[in-house]
Amino acid sequence: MTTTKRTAKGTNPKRPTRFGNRQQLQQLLAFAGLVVIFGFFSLASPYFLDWANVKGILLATAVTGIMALGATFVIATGGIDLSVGTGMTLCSVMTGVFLANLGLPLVVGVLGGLAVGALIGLLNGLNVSYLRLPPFIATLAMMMVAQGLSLVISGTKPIYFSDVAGFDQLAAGELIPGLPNAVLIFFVAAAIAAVVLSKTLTGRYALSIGSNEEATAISGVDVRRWKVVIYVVAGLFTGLAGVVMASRLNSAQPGLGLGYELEAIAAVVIGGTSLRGGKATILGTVIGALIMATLTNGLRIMSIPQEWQKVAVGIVIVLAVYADILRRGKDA
Amino acid sequence: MTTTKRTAKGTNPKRPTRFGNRQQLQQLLAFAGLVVIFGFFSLASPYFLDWANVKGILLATAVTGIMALGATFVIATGGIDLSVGTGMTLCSVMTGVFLANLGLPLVVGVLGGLAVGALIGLLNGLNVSYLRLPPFIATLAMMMVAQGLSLVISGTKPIYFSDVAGFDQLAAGELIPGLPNAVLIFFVAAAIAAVVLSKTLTGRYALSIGSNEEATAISGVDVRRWKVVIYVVAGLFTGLAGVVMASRLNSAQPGLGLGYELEAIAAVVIGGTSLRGGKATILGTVIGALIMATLTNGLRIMSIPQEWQKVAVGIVIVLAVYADILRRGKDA
Amino acid sequence: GSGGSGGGETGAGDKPYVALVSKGFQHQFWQAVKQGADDAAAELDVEVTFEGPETETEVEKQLTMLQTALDKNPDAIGYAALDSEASIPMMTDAESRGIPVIAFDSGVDSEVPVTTVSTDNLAASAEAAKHMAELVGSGKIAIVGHDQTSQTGQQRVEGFTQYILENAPDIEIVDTQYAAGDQLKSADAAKAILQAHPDLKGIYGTNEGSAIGVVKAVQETGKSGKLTVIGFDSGKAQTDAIRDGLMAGAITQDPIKMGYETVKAAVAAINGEELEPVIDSGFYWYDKTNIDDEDIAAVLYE
Amino acid sequence: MSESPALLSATGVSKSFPGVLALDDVHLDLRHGEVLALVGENGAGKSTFMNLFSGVLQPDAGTMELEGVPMSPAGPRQANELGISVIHQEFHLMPDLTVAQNIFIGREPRRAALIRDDVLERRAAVLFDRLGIPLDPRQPVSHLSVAGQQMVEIAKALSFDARVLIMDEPTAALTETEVATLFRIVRDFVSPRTGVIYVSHRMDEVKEISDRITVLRDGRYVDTLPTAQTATREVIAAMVGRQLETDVRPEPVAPDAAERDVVLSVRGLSTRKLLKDVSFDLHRGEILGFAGLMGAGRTEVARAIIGADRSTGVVEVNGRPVSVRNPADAVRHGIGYLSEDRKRYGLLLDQDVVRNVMLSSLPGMTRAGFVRDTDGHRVATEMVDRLAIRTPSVTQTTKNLSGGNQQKVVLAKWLVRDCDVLIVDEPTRGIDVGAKDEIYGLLTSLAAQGKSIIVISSELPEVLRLADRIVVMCEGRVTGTLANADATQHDIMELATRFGADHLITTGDAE
Ligand SMILES: Nc1ncnc2c1ncn2[C@@H]1O[C@H](COP(=O)(O)OP(=O)(O)OP(=O)(O)O)[C@@H](O)[C@H]1O
Ligand SMILES: Nc1ncnc2c1ncn2[C@@H]1O[C@H](COP(=O)(O)OP(=O)(O)OP(=O)(O)O)[C@@H](O)[C@H]1O
Ligand SMILES: [Mg+2]
Ligand SMILES: [Mg+2]
Repeated sequence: MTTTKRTAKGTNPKRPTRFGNRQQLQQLLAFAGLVVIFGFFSLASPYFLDWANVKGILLATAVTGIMALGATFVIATGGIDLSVGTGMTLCSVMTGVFLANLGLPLVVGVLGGLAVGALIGLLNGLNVSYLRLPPFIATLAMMMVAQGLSLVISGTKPIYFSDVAGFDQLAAGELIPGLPNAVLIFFVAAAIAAVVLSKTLTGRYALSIGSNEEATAISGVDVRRWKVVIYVVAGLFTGLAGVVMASRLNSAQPGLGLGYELEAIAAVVIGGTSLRGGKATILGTVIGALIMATLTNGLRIMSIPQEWQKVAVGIVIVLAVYADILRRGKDA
Repeated sequence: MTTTKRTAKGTNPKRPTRFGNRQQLQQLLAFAGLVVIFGFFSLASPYFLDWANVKGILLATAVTGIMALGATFVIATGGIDLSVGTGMTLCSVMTGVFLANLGLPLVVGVLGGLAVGALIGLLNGLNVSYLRLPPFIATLAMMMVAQGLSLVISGTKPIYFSDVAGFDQLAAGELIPGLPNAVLIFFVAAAIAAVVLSKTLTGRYALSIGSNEEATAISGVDVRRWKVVIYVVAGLFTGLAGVVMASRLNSAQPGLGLGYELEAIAAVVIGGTSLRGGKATILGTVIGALIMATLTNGLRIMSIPQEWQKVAVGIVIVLAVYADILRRGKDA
Repeated sequence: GSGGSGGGETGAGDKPYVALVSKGFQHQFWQAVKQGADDAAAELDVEVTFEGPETETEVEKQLTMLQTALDKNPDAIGYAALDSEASIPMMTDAESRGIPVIAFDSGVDSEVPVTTVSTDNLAASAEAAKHMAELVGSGKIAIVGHDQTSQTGQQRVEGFTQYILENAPDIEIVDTQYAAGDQLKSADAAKAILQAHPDLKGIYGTNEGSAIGVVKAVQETGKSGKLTVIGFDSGKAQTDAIRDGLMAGAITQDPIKMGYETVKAAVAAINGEELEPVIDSGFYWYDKTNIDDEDIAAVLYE
Repeated sequence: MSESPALLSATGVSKSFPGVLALDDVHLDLRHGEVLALVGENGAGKSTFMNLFSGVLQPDAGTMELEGVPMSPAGPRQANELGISVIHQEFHLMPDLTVAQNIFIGREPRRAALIRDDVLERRAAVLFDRLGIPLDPRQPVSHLSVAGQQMVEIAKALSFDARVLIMDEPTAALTETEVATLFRIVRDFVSPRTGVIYVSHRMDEVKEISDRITVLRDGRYVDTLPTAQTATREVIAAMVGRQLETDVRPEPVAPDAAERDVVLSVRGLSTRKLLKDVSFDLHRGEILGFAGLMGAGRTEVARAIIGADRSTGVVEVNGRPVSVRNPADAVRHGIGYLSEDRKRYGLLLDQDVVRNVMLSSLPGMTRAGFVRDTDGHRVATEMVDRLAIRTPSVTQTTKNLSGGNQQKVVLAKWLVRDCDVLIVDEPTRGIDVGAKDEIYGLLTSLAAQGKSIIVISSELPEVLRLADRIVVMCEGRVTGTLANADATQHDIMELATRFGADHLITTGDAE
């Protein structure tokens, strides 16, 4: 009895609540970087806070943001996904094949695009799990294969959706007046991703594997199988990004995609997710993606010469992430 | 006394040598993937095994290879260096400023280029060590800043070395007849890197930090300071790559560089160095870089259509790395 | 430096503001376009900003730039579309807001642009092919392209190939490789081609980076003089190569004029003047013989 | 033996690793309702054996039976399903997940595919209540001390409806009070349908909890002895193959310790989290013990001194105040720290013995800037001999060593570094009886050579055996400093549980 009481002191019964509150506070504060950036640009340019411009920022965030959602899952396991960029391209090309070339119904084409994404994820997952390839290699290879296949399948020419009625409305339409569907899709996808990450086995095991893969396996979790599942989930987001991209451009651009993977990963990491795995938040990823898009947009709105924009973005990223580290203090 | 004897039982005196031999065998076998690729292309194309072509492959390896050497050190610590590509560009631009614009002596200009590389590494290292930024973020920011600065400093125009006597000979000359200096520099740099990695405090601490940073710190190693040193070493290789690049093009091209970082990191990882840190070999990196260059060259020689080349490279990388994993078996 | 360093006030100020969204930024060609635009801006007293994505595949990035440009509420927009189809909604948006659009470099497949300032890439590359055919006579040649998917990249290969097929039956194009306009990678690609086809008679590089890469490859393989190299665009390395005889000649557009005419047309549109539907910024063949001619020297950039 | 089949048995089992024959034709049977202790020196093969039952490893030869039915679990999950639950020697925890999430990993309660974390936490809370473990289910495991992590492992193993509970050195990180809790748990667990295999190096515990003792030596079966009828001495003799003096009386306290120079003086050391005004002196040639309950703050004192955690207060070395911002500074001032958490703070697990042993002393092993690996090799070989580290070669990856041998490698690293002040935190964690004795001898002789040593230990006999004086802590405060001569286990416990008290007890003449 006495034992229990005494030792309980060491654990400090107040901790749990304090911890809970602190986490909530953190999530609120995570906006801070974004808010500061927003505030700065609002003062610097009269055009910045225009709804049209904010909409532009959100639109620019949408595709990279959706890719980043998927990448968050892979990064949560301690892996990395370099194939999100060109994989997204392959998905838009295949959507083009389904809809524009084969003339399949809209829903089928869209689901087909998602399926191609899942397939890309499946191959990544199998290569990582069963061939034991480092995720960097597996997804680098997939990045190249997807790029090549996009060109092969499209005949190196864009596929246009001009004849596919309503396809462009997928991204450009406004179910909620004033808010383009692409943005709506991004937010809905983020909400789903947040639930999957924190409330389903897929998410839980992704974090667990990232935290300690061996221990997770010893605990009886079929790590290999779950890794495949996690990569497939990531692939689905890649597929969604591909469909949204195709709709936004009303065409599938086979040459696009390279470089998007770095942006997506950067959004994830700026959002506070650790590349070592085990720690990940979807909200962070969304904020990370918004920070990137806002920075680019704001500097452009201010008509900063393009060569200086890069320098500024680099410096602001350092400051934003450092502020975040300071804020999180020792917990990080 | 008895204790010692008892332990000796478990020791099995034959083991150490066998183990030693196996390691040597491994290093020999590490060539296997490369050899197979070489063999294949030799059979596939009569032009492949020409010395001129092999020289071409070596030349194509040199710049990326030198960058990969530096990246190996950072990756050994469990970090990543995204700034090698555009950092290299900034170094060539600065070399151009020193030699072509300011007209400094050749040696000074070259050393200046290296110094700029070291400076880039220093900033990366300080950001990682003292601001505690994740290496991905710190070097991503540096990648952008270096890209921007290259354009700013050069006025977005190439800087030509036509008037700098002898500068192009740095890469194109042949101290050893038949072997371009660029290749010689790469090999010498690799030899130095190998010694630094395995025989100096810098290399040993890099591997220790990558293996277990906390344990290394508690063991009395000033981890922060050494990390800075390691990034500076990596930066020196970036600087060297910049100088060689400038010499090879006889000009500093400010727009170049993006994407080279992925190639360099890929070479390192294909060479068997783990992105988790703690394990790294320079020989592996050299072989990884050679595999990449050989693949590209061979497929071109075979006149495989461009779009299929990507697909083929992706697949071959998976096969090569998987073969390597199989070979290393349980040791990996 | 940049012409539009006036910051956020530009559009609100009294000077008219013209936003140019181009296909590229860091390449010398686009820098020359920018220079022409800046010249015109100084001359006509307008504010000009100039932006473009890093590579000519980045359709989405360019659209975002165009979007931002529109959000700045300019008086006119100059736009070099990477994919005209994809930009239709924004063209419509510009029209509805009464912002005149000037297309440059390549056409925008839309009614919106009031005029198009461009070079006919198909014709220009056919011109390159014509000279190649004259110089080589017969045998094998190859192409090092800079971009497989962009319109410009494709047209510069297409126009060339088309001409050879139709007019030079004795010449065979044995290989076409792409190397992203990166000089080093273009050199490596050209070397591989030379290795695979030792009897190659000529190589055509479709932009500055590709062409210099080809020259580099020829130098490094010691084949200078044995091979006809034809390039595209200018830049010091290329003009040097032509002077030194490493390159037979090249096609140049007139990027400075392109930039200049675009801004000039924009100002005219702002003032409500009528414009020709097409303003040809032209292209020229230049080689050792005419490189120092005044009219050629004027369109070449360093 | 009885006719009815044993609860769990193994016959003719062998297992080898590259270069090591870890188990050679061993057998074992666990009867219903008993606690079977499994003992043996470091590297004898105990953990390997248990890993066969738990499905982590598969035997090269031999058979295993559960209730007379042959079994060969292909993985941990299968073993769990068979009713075998294991507390591993090395923790298998996910630091980023919470305590509750760790315990129920792989068994998450769900509704409509969504995990019910509230249910998860409630279940964990109920489990902790039942077991009397004071942990917060919602705390991330990374925030726990080693002892806390051990408790999570215990709770996790008991959360299964197991018939066989295997415990591989569950008390290595625990203080006596938690050990008492654990034993109560074990006694509650044992019933006519269950049984426990208990692996430990602590003979008194084995004596207290077990019914029979199976002894392994060098991967071979030696004997199974009934606990009640066997003297500890005999067990140890069976383990090490010779007689060993165990109940060594504490070394006579160095009489002049107090008069010697103060090497390390700590004044008013405080941290934000726990420590309050900790002060003490360490004399040349002295061994100073630190005792206290789990979470008393002993480890935190050590970490504060070496600059691993931020703290306020004054640290003087040889009478001069020093600023120690990080462990590197500490080592520069001659202070070394061996952590209680060897996996996290001790070892480069994926590197070999040589590199681990060299790590702290690398700058001293260079010539002209180049590391002399031959030196490292020589030193490592010496250490392997001196500490009887059981390894096929000095180039073996430390991950592949047994737990006790890993601990010896960490110790070797600090012996090579040769610091003037050595702080050892649970230095004999997981080390066998014989080797323990040798390490005691080693520490004592280091002190005799003029080195000063702080021993933090949760085993009171260890502290009493080694220390000249004993600092007792409770809730981050020093509650007393005792001279060994006056100290009894009872005195120490009294001080260690002096909650809320603010006066110091000091005996002896050292302060
Ligand atoms: N994965 C492995 N690879 C190689 N050797 C191993 C491996 N695991 C264990 N060993 C070796 O097998 C032998 C038995 O190890 P084991 O861990 O079973 O010992 P133990 O009796 O549990 O010792 P301790 O009391 O120190 O925990 C040791 O010599 C050890 O080095
Ligand atoms: N890394 C950590 N993060 C957060 N809290 C910690 C950490 N390590 C220890 N603690 C907590 O700090 C308190 C002090 O623990 P400390 O390790 O100093 O005590 P100790 O006397 O060494 O006891 P023991 O090691 O037996 O737990 C404990 O409540 C412990 O749970
Ligand atoms: Mg063990
Ligand atoms: Mg402790």
